Amino acid sequence: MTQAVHDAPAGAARRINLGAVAPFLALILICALGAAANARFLSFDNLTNVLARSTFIATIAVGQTLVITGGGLDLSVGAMAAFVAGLEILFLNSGLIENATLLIVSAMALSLAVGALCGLFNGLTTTVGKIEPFIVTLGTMGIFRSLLTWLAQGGSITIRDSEVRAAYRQVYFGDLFGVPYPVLVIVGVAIVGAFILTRTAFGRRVRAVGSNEDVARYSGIGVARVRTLTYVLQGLCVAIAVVIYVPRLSSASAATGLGWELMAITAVVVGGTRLKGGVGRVWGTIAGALILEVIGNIMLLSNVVSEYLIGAVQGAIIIIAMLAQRLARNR
Amino acid sequence: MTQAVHDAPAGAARRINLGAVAPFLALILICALGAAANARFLSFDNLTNVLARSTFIATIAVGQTLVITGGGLDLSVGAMAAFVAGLEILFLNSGLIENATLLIVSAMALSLAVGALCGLFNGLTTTVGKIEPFIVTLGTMGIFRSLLTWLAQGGSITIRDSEVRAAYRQVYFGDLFGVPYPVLVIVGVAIVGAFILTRTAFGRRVRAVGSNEDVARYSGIGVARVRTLTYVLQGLCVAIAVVIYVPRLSSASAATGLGWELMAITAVVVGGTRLKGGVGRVWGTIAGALILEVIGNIMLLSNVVSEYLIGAVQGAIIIIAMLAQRLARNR
Amino acid sequence: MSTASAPNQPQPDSSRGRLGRGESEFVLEAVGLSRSFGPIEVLGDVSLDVCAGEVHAIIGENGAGKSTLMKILSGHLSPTRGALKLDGAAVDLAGPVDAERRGIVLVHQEIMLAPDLTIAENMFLGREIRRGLVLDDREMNRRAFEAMRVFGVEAPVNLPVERLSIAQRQLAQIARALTVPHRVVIFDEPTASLTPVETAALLRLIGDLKARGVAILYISHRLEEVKAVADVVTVLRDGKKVATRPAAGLEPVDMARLMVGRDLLALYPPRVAAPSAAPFLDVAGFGADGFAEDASFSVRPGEILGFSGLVGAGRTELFEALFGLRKGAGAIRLDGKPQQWRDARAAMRAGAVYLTEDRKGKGLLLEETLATNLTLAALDGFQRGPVVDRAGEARALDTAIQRFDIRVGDKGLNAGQMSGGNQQKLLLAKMMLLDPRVVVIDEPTRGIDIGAKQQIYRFIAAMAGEGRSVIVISSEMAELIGVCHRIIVMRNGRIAGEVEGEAMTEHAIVVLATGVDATAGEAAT
Amino acid sequence: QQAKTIAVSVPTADHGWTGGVVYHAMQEAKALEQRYPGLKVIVKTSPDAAAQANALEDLTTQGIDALVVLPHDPNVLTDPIRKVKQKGTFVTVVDRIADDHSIYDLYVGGDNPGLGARAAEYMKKAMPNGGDIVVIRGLPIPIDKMRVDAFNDGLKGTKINVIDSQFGNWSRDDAFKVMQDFLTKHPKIDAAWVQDDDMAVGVFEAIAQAKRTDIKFVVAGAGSKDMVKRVMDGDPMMPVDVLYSPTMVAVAMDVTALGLEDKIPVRGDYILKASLIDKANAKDFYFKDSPF
Ligand SMILES: Nc1ncnc2c1ncn2[C@@H]1O[C@H](COP(=O)(O)OP(=O)(O)OP(=O)(O)O)[C@@H](O)[C@H]1O
Ligand SMILES: Nc1ncnc2c1ncn2[C@@H]1O[C@H](COP(=O)(O)OP(=O)(O)OP(=O)(O)O)[C@@H](O)[C@H]1O
Ligand SMILES: [Mg+2]
Ligand SMILES: [Mg+2]
Repeated sequence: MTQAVHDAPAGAARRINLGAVAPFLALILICALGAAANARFLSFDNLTNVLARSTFIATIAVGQTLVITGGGLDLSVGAMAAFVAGLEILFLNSGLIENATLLIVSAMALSLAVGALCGLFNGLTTTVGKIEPFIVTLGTMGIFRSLLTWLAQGGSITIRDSEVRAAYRQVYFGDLFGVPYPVLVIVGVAIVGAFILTRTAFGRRVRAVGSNEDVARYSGIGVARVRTLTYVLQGLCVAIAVVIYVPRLSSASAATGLGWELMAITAVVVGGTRLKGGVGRVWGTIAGALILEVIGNIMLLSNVVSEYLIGAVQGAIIIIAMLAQRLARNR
Repeated sequence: MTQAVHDAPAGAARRINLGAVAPFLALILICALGAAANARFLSFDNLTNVLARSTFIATIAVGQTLVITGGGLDLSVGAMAAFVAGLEILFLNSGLIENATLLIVSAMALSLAVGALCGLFNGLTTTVGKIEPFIVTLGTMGIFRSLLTWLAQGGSITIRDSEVRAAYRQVYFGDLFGVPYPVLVIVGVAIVGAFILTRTAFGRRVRAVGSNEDVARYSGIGVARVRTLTYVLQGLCVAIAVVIYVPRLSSASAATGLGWELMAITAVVVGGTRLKGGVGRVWGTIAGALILEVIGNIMLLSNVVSEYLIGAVQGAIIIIAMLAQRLARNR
Repeated sequence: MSTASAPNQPQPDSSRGRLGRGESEFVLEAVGLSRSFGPIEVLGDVSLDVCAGEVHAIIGENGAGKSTLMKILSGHLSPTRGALKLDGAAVDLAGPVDAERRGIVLVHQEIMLAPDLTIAENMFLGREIRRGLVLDDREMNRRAFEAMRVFGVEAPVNLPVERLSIAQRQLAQIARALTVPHRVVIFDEPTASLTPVETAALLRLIGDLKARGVAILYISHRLEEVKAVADVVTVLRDGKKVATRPAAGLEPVDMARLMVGRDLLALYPPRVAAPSAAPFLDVAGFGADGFAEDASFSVRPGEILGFSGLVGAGRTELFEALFGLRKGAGAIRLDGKPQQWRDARAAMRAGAVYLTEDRKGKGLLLEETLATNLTLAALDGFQRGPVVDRAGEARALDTAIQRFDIRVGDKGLNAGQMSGGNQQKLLLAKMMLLDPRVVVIDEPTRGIDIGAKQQIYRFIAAMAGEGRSVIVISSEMAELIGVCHRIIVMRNGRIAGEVEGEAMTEHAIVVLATGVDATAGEAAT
Repeated sequence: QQAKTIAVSVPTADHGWTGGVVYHAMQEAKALEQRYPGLKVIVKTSPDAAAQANALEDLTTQGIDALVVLPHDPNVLTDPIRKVKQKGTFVTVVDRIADDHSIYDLYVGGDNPGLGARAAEYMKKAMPNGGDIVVIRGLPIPIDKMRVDAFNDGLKGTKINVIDSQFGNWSRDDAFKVMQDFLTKHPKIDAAWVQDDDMAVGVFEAIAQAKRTDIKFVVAGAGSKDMVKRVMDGDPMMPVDVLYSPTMVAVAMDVTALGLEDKIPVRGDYILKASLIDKANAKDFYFKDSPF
């Protein structure tokens, strides 16, 4: 029996790892498909484009991973992004600060604060108000989007000062040793997110709360506090996404962030996080977000599919990718 | 001990009933608000309008109640509605049958068959393929909607023959002793749905499967079969909604049924069904669908709120309605 | 369901059973069963048989492989090696449903009921009684009520199971199994969460089954009970069969010796008088909404206070309310200072912990590792900066495994993969990490083997010896009498009385708990 | 004189152009209420065609004298509008109509096919020797189809090839994405037709990022102030824009009010030309304060 004891962890670890790498396997598979469809798919430019683009969903999805792992759900992220972006641009246009760099940095700080507050509102309403997160965040989704529409008076809000605009553009289009900033942001957010979820006491509590609320409660964990915090972190992640998003097109409108919530949740689930809570995989989420973005990219790069049927093919690929993952995991 | 035991069920039963009527209380409250906002709210015309309109979401949401109670989820309903509607209209336009009535009846039958098949596809993919329903139905959502776009070649599909159109119109606009057909459909679907869920062995098994899959399996219940069947019923409900929807506007486009999935799920949850499965309330769902529709109606009838902020007010009302429900239940 | 009202029961062959144990009489036979989980073999080459009208008890330490063996016999698990024979012919059980169709039913050690369904709904799940298309709920409720009445319980058969006490769930589960046409019934620790009254009812029921020629496999850690009910006893140790003996002439001490492989010391530790200090925890006029009222009591440091009562007496609810885990109100003082515990966290901060009786639902995260579970409540103590100190956790786990004698082959297992008794030990270890001054343990030895029980009693005594106040809620009167200084008895949500010292007898407790003095034949209060 | 009510039903401000519509409708509502004391103008927005059908029912319930409606999808809304008209309400349809012209009293329209045709004409002129162009469409609904069909018709017989065409959903972000991928996919693109000025914002960013010089120009449509400004400033990448102004809703409201209050016969079809905005005339189309 002692012999057996020594073998076991290795076996278990191997199994867990397969689960964790499955989304990456799916991603690689899809990339191979992409390379076959169009040689330019693997070009440096294209890959960085896709990576940079996926920043928004990936960043938001990292927050969503925490929320879902804790047994919650946040449908308001897309609308929240639009709202935060609107406020940030209004601040940039306010001209309160002369120096462009300082102005931009303050605007970023403001975004983070607003995002955290929006998340706090979601969190408190679900936990203290004891209402299904689905309903709460559907409600705040309407609220945030409406507020933006109202701020923009139905149109769009655009950074007016061209100097500010040019300076801020660097945040999306600039790079460090050839690595675009957005890519650095994804990696940074993922590292922090994974660290929080797997290495800190808070992350452990998030898992406990999502896995079995009663056990968490009986273990003296402040369930409401932990859950609320996941929403605050989600808000911060949304704000980080916004900080990268605004410089790209320098504007926000009622169409900003439309449908991001579904994309983020999809990325989370494709990445192997359990929708009912208790199991979360931050790196899987990143792979999930990349899968979504890469599929879209391949669809555009290939000439095979009619423009009307792109959605159908995308849907089918996602289902097939999940099927492949499951098979890989079960092997 | 006997004393205690006998007291417990009575008290608990009272609580359960309150839970079941809470959505209706919320609905009444909101209606009172509506009456205050605009005297015409309570006019017969307005009420039948609202009722008739809510048919689509209510009908679909009854199916969704079954799916969610069984531990599933169906995000594809809106897209499925568009797809089924498109096929139905194409059939109506095909001129395969001379007689208008016969044509319409066959078209309805076709819709039901297609709806059931779509549901079957969803069901089998989640159960046999063992993939998260969220992902499967998100995938099929893309597939169904794309197929419609393709059928419509990017435009819309409209009933061409004006005679057929006029004849079919009666299905939405006609009435029986003053009660519009759509209202009869809601009531009929709800009665059947509630009957299935509460009075039949199948309904009981749906609840068991949603409550604890393992227990259900050990009790000899074919979990996959039961779940798949809920999706088929959902497909039928979608088809019934389509059969009522098509005569109203006589056309379908890529925008048909957009967002219905979220509305249906919201109606279900507002109605008191638990999103994680095991507990389902068909009548509550009907109340939920009415609440959503009435809120929209009141927003339109009242002129207090800025156009831009309607979404915010709607969101807030839904959250408040849930809060009120919860308080009523806890009392 | 009462045994008489199962019409389509396979009729036992009356020529079998009583005639002695010849191969032809075996209803169910296991030949050389082995089972491994991954590389670990938890069952090695076990053979076993049971005749019609016979009770075959299986005993063994926690983790010995009893439940695993029973799961194989009932089709829930397939053996890695070995074969099953039913009526002398080899069978391959395709699954639990197949087994049930063949008349083999298992009453699980863990509660296996759908939480949102009522007792009646659970009981007839998959075999609903219908009138035409429509379910006949009245009939099912009636039958469920009758089935529960067999245990002397008037159960609310139309409440979701989620709202019932563990004991009621356990009874419902037994009743459910018996509504299936059966010829082999396997009970896996059916009495672990029952009080003596229901236990007695169950044993009577088993007598009935036996008389009808049903073959019974019975697992229990209560060796007295085994002695009372069993015809044959098989002992497992570390997944191997140690012995199969006729129960006659096999005393509990012998069973214990066979189980642990050595002589056991006295079960209960020597009693040390509690220091006569001022009360440490003082509760006055406390009530749990709807379950308990007006409870007043106090515990001194170093004292062990027992709480006894029947199922549904409201002990669990009283303490859950006290610890802010459900609604309730009243005055709590700790060391003279008034307390307001809004949640378990507040109580823990004040130095008081409550160990739930529902280890699966409220005690452990079944899908997390042992270490994660162990440190969950005391996580603040396992942090280096913001990071969880995994090395510290591993050390704590090693200590706990040693101290509480947790038997696991693989420390990387999830809590749900441990045997029931070892889960209970892990829960104990988890709460003890908090180093509390007041400990409330609800059903501390539920499902624990006799050797481990002895360790836990010693542990409880040691805690008291260190000056902690210990409250033990238990349905086993003997253990309360064995370890407590004082026992409070609850009935119908109220404190019915208190016994101390020489007055602590089972009889006195039963009188207080039921309100009926059986010997006097009249109400005691 | 009895107080009159005009109801205005338009799509929700879900992208720039509809945002402009809502803005101008609300401005005009205020202006009209000032001009005609006793006139009430209610503006209602709807997120999709089905919701708009509901809105029409609800507006009728409120009791109205005239309806100005800019339908999401004319095919879908034909019947609901007819129902309003049958109640004796004066109906003005803006921008989008299906084949049935009996459902309105007054039609004020932009010229959807015209938008595509003008763009095609300009392309033809700017690239007499042909070239490779990409097209970014809106959402798959009928107006998009009308524009694209007209555009393709306009290019027939020329040497201009549409080498790729995708939906950009009238969203800046989606257009950015699509253009990025077009640039990856096609080593040489001579020009782009982007159906809407909003999407052009994303397209320009994508081109700027790729630092590609082969794309000579972009033709967009609608006449948003940002794009008109580019034309006015002589941006070589944006030589022209095709007018398709959201102000048409204000025109429609104005004419409707004229008919209702001043009893001027106004029935008929008013088509606002999809005129080409170039450097010369751009300042006539530049509205600094509009949100669009
Ligand atoms: N799914 C599983 N994966 C790995 N190991 C398991 C699994 N299930 C059980 N085991 C291991 O098998 C061994 C035997 O467990 P079993 O439940 O049969 O014990 P038991 O005799 O019933 O004990 P108890 O008296 O505590 O209920 C234990 O060491 C347990 O950890
Ligand atoms: N969530 C609940 N909702 C309604 N009634 C409940 C609920 N939980 C328990 N009850 C009822 O409360 C009563 C007391 O509960 P319980 O049996 O747990 O008390 P106890 O004295 O701790 O008994 P045990 O010996 O089982 O621990 C029982 O009649 C039970 O049916
Ligand atoms: Mg066991
Ligand atoms: Mg208890």
